Amino acid sequence: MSASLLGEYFPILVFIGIAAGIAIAMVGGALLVARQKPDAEKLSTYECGFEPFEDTRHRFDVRFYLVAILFIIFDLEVAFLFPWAITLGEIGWLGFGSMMAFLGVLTVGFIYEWRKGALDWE
Amino acid sequence: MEWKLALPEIALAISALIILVAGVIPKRDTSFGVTMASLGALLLAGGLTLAQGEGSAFGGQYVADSFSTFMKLLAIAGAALGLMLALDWNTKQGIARFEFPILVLLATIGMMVMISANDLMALYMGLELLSLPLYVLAAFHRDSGRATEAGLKYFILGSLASGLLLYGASLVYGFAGTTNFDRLADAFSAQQGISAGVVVGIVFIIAALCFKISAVPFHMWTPDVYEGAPTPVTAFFASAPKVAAVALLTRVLAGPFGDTVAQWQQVIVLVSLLSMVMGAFAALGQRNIKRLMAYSSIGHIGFTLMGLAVGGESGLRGVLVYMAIYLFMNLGTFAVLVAMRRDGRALEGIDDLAGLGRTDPGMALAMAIFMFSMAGVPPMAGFFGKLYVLLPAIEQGFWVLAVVGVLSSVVSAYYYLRVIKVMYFDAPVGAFDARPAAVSVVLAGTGLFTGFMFLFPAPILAAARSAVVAILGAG
Amino acid sequence: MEIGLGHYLTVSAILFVLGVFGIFLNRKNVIVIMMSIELILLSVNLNLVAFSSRLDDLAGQVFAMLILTVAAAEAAIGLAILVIYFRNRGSIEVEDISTLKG
Amino acid sequence: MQALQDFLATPVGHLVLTVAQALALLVPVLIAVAYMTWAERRIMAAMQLRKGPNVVGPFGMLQPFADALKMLMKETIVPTGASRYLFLAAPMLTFLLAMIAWSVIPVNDGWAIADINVGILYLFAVSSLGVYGVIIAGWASNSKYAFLGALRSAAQMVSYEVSMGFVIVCVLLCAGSLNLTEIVRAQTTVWYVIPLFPMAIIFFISTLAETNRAPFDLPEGESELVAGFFVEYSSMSFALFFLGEYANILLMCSLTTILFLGGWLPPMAIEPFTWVPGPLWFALKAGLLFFCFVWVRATFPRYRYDQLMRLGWKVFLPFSLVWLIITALTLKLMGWLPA
Amino acid sequence: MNAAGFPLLSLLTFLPLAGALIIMLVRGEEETVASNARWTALWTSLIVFVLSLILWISFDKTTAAFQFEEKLDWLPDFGIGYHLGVDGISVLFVLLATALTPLCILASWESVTSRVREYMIAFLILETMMIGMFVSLDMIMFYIFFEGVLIPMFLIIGIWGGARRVYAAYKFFLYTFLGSVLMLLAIIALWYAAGTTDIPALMQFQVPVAWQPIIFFAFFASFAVKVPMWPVHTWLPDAHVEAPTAGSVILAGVLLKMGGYGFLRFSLPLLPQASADFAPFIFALSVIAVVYTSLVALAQQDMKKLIAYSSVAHMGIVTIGTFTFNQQGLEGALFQMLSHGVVSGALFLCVGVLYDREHTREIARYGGVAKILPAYAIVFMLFTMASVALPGTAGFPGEFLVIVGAWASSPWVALGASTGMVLGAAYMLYLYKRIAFGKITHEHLRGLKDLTAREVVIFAPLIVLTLWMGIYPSSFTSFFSASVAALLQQHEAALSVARLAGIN
Repeated sequence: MSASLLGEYFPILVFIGIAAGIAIAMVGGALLVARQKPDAEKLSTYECGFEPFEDTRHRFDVRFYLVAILFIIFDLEVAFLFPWAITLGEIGWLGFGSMMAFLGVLTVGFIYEWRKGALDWE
Repeated sequence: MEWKLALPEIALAISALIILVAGVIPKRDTSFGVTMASLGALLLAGGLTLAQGEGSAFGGQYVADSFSTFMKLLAIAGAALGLMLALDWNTKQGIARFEFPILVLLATIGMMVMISANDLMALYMGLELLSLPLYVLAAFHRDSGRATEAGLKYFILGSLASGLLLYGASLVYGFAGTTNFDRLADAFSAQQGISAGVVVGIVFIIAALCFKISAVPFHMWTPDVYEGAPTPVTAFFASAPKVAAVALLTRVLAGPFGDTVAQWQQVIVLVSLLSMVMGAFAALGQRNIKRLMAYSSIGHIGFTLMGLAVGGESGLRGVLVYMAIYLFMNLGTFAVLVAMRRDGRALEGIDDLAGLGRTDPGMALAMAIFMFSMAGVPPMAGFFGKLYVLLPAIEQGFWVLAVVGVLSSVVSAYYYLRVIKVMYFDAPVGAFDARPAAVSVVLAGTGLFTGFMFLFPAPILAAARSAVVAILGAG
Repeated sequence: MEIGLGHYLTVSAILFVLGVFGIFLNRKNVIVIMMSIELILLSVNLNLVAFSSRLDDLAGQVFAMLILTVAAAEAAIGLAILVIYFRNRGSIEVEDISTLKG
Repeated sequence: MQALQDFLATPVGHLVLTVAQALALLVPVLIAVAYMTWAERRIMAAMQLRKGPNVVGPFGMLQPFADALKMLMKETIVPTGASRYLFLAAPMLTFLLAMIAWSVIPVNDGWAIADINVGILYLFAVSSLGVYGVIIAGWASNSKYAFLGALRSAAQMVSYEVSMGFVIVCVLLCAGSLNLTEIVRAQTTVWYVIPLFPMAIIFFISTLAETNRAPFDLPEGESELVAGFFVEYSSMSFALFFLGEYANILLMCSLTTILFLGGWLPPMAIEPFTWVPGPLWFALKAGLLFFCFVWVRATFPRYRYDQLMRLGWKVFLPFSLVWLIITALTLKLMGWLPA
Repeated sequence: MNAAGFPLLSLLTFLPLAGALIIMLVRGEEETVASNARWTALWTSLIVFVLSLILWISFDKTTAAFQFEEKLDWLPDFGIGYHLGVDGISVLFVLLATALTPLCILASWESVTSRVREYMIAFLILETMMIGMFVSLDMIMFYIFFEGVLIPMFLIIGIWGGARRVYAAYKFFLYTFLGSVLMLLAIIALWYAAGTTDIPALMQFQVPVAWQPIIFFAFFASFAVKVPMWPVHTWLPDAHVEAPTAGSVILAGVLLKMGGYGFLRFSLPLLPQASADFAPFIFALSVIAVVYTSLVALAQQDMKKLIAYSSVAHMGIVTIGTFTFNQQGLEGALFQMLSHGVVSGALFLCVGVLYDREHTREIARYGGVAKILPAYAIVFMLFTMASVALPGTAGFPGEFLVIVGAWASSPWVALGASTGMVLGAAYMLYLYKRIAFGKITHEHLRGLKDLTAREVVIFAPLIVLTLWMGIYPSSFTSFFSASVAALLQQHEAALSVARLAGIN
């Protein structure tokens, strides 16, 4: 746990602090400065003038799940590609071949999804 | 090139991918063709496994020896037979999708990696490669509440087990400084005292593997999952993955942790005892034959672990022989279960077998052979399995294990006999639907093996022997 | 105060225990169980990385990468199974998962 | 002077210095964001032969401040069914993420405040986290429009993130480093937009989708979803979303500049180009890209959601994957890989 | 291999299995299948019987060594081999088994009508197991055959048995199985001590004295259930009552002998010390068995149950004889087993004859049978007399020798055994009286037909045997004298070695 490594990230910490400060200041400022006068009608959720009939979060399209799951898989692929890409010069053809095999497997999965209609929205 | 040692796995993986693409592209239903192709791929992998040389590859992560050959062939055989059982069942159940055989193939790759693993990472890889398809397979009947519940349960407990395994692996890595089995073995043989961290790690790893082989006290999922999952899937669950997991446990305990035997032997002894007793008593009250088989498998695992607890060349050979025999008699039993279908409806009650001795004498005979074999009545194969773990157990002075083992087999004989009783003594309640050809083939093969192994026991014993020599030599 | 291996291990052990307890004590929602599993994997990764740094050995980090990947696949499959389960049962309450009992 | 240097060597001094550096970056960014809104309205107006904001101050240049003041004076409404704290936290999170990403952006050689060696990874991570702000906002609002908008938005963001990842990997293959400064330096001979032109286009389009900009702005498409995930927001919370979005747009423009347009580097290392200081080149390039953003918005009709997903998964993903393999193979075969 | 290099014993053992396979392959109408199955089974068992006669004729009575030996590697890594051979003790049991099987098949000719094919298969498998058990010279093989008997017997009782067949089959199976698994452990322990399971080799081996009691007990658990000895005999009446006639015949005729054979083959030579130590215990149990079961037999209302209890009593005599450790006692025990095999088998067949006609075994339902079925009554009388051990019948030499032997060992035991004989006479004659004599109380009995030709064929050889064994017993005892003498000599030697070791 080298101190210098953490040191590199110190400015990021500062950024987080500053950004959080600004954000809180702005929201807090608005709460303080502006006149707060809520009423039931104002606080109801927007539903084209109707009363909301059911809980919003009840159910939604399963395809959003599909997208999420696909994303997990492909994003990880990218995570593996990052270190591979910057060291490709040093790892020889075996390294190249391994990643191609990996991509090949993913491509097969991709073809499968495509044919199965996981990528179709309608 | 050392990677050629992994040719069976590679070939199987490539075939699985090709079959997947070939299966998904056409618009029509391809499940039959895919199953046939998958069987071909398994055959190919089996052939390559036989032809494969010995040595280690991938920086010591992977090892091929006669132990791995033996266990891989068993696993492949289990997968192939399982696939054959599923062929007709899935169609009749309306779940004949071509993904099924491919998932089985992928799981088989996982098993092969597990069997050949020589590193905690490879171990984990193999285990997950096996588990992930199994989770899906358990819930393969996605419109069935029971199947999805089984899948969910199996998933949760399975991934918990994976977590335990990993935690243990991380501790072992941290305190021993390596994940490679050979180097772990060196480290443990050199060290005088084993650090507490390593002991905790070993216990975690053992616990997780006990989860996978459903040994008591980590067996809770077994009956539920066995009951809920589609029958051919249960057949597969109860056979090939168990072989692989036992192989893994054997390699881990005999190899890297061979010198820490004092730390884990008592644990295995206890697990073995509990499993045998649990398997015997909990099954007594079951009406559902799949649940019965779940408890039966727990009991058999207890017996297998007896060999492992005893250790040494003869003990481990007992494990291998037991697993081989268990695999075939178990698959045979499940072949009967798969054929249990009347008017198109799949049946699971023990009483549904009533009068099978009259309505289908051939199948009843096979089932009787399997049941007697499971009870350990000679001259069926199951007796030799038990004999081969009892011999070393007594040789090494594990009297309690041996006595509890035989007594529990007497208790379990009671419920195995009940199946026979129902088949032969009770009045028929109507014939089953025509038995599918693939099921007949599986029945005949496993039945002949189970019934007549006593005539030619030598090949399987010799193979097991050389396998054990390989693993002990490595450790 | 120097932060050493022991601290990392302690944190990871706490996370691990939280995860395990989350699975066994949770009586509400299956999603929570899945998150608990992820927590366990996280603790393992923390362990591995800490050990890797301590031992000056890359294997631990490679292992951690592996776990990350597999965890993602596992989560994907777990969610998929949960979705079909939900479709069949209309609930993901832990108490409802008890049809199979013997 | 010496005293100052001594002070800066102490931890407190280090902190003060870093805060100063951060403010020196963030304040211009915020001002730029403010004027981006103005610029966008003016440019759009010009393209549509309208006048745009021209009342407050000369050329309407004080319009952003007027808007800010108006926002500040508005009542902060938290709907009845909402999860109060999450509801308030979501815009802050969005804003925060948009801000902290800037810490690694090098506007000139050596000017990156946190010159970490995995800068691109950091950016990738932070921009991925952006989904959380959206999801939390949609969830916490407990409103159908917000929820659906959030889901759509999230799905869209993650969909395009995958191809963005592939594109970035292509750049990394050429540059051989994860450090943003290094990536820019590697473009001294040629900007990557030339060899990797198709990838640059994909990247640009993906950034449009990633920031929910037209023609991919349907998560907040007025005609369908009123205002998408922040339909229930008002006052400063709304402003924070707004700021965050535009800061993200600027960030994406900067990132494109760094990855493909050679960052602070002049087009050619000859006079008179070298007279212009690096930060100005950087600003020019980013500004040009922002102009393109506005131009696209003014020009293209909105996509349907299925078309959008189709483009992301079925066109960009395979295409960028193939291009990635081609790039890697070419570099490998030609031996052009950075050592 | 024997001198001619001809694997006679293997052939004997596995020929019935071949017959079973042939029956299994038979296809066609149910009627033809049944008839084919019957004839195939009969011919197979007859051929086996003829083969066993060759064995009988060419057996060398002068030596105690094992003859007709065959030896092959089987499970070499544990020193377990395929080893067959017979000596004086086992050869006659083989004959008993081969002789009773065809009779049983004949006896089931008409009484078994359902699932004939399976029945015949089960019987032939049973024959293989019985022969195999008596000829195997390897303990693991012995165990396999010993246990293997359970499978066909379980099915025979369970499928073709009476009303409570399921209960009886279960009881039979589980009792025996429980005993046998303990024996398995004992066998393994012996293997561990000696490094082999080869019986001749083990006989040369001195089992450590400290181990002997526990191993003895494990063997005892198995054999005592099988014999059966009091108090673990309760499965026997149930099994006998529920089993079909032929099943009872085999059970009484051969299976019960397995326990006695086990005591002679294993307990005595391998565990001399423990056998000697436990002898009083065995005597006690046996005397209780003889007296108690005889009294119980007196009170029975069911013919089969009565004969079943008489079997327990008779086998009590056998165990007494076995543990006297002298020539007369052992020879008596062996002779008693053989004669009981013939006589009790014949008695069950007699019951079967009545049962086939009246379909009841209740004694009270009969009476005055002698007037209606004179031939049958004579046959029944002969066997009753043999069971009572009337001199000149098969029952006498055995019991007489045992009592003589027991007298030398312990007069009290001899007294107990004699009491048993007296009681035996009482219940058997009482049974006979109630069935054969008296007035014909049930008129419908008048319509009964006397013995058919088939039944005559069944009984004829048994009658001949019974008389032969009673009148000229030495033609049988001569077979085992040498072996028994050798066994006793070895037993004595082992004991003295142990005693010397104890003194030093």
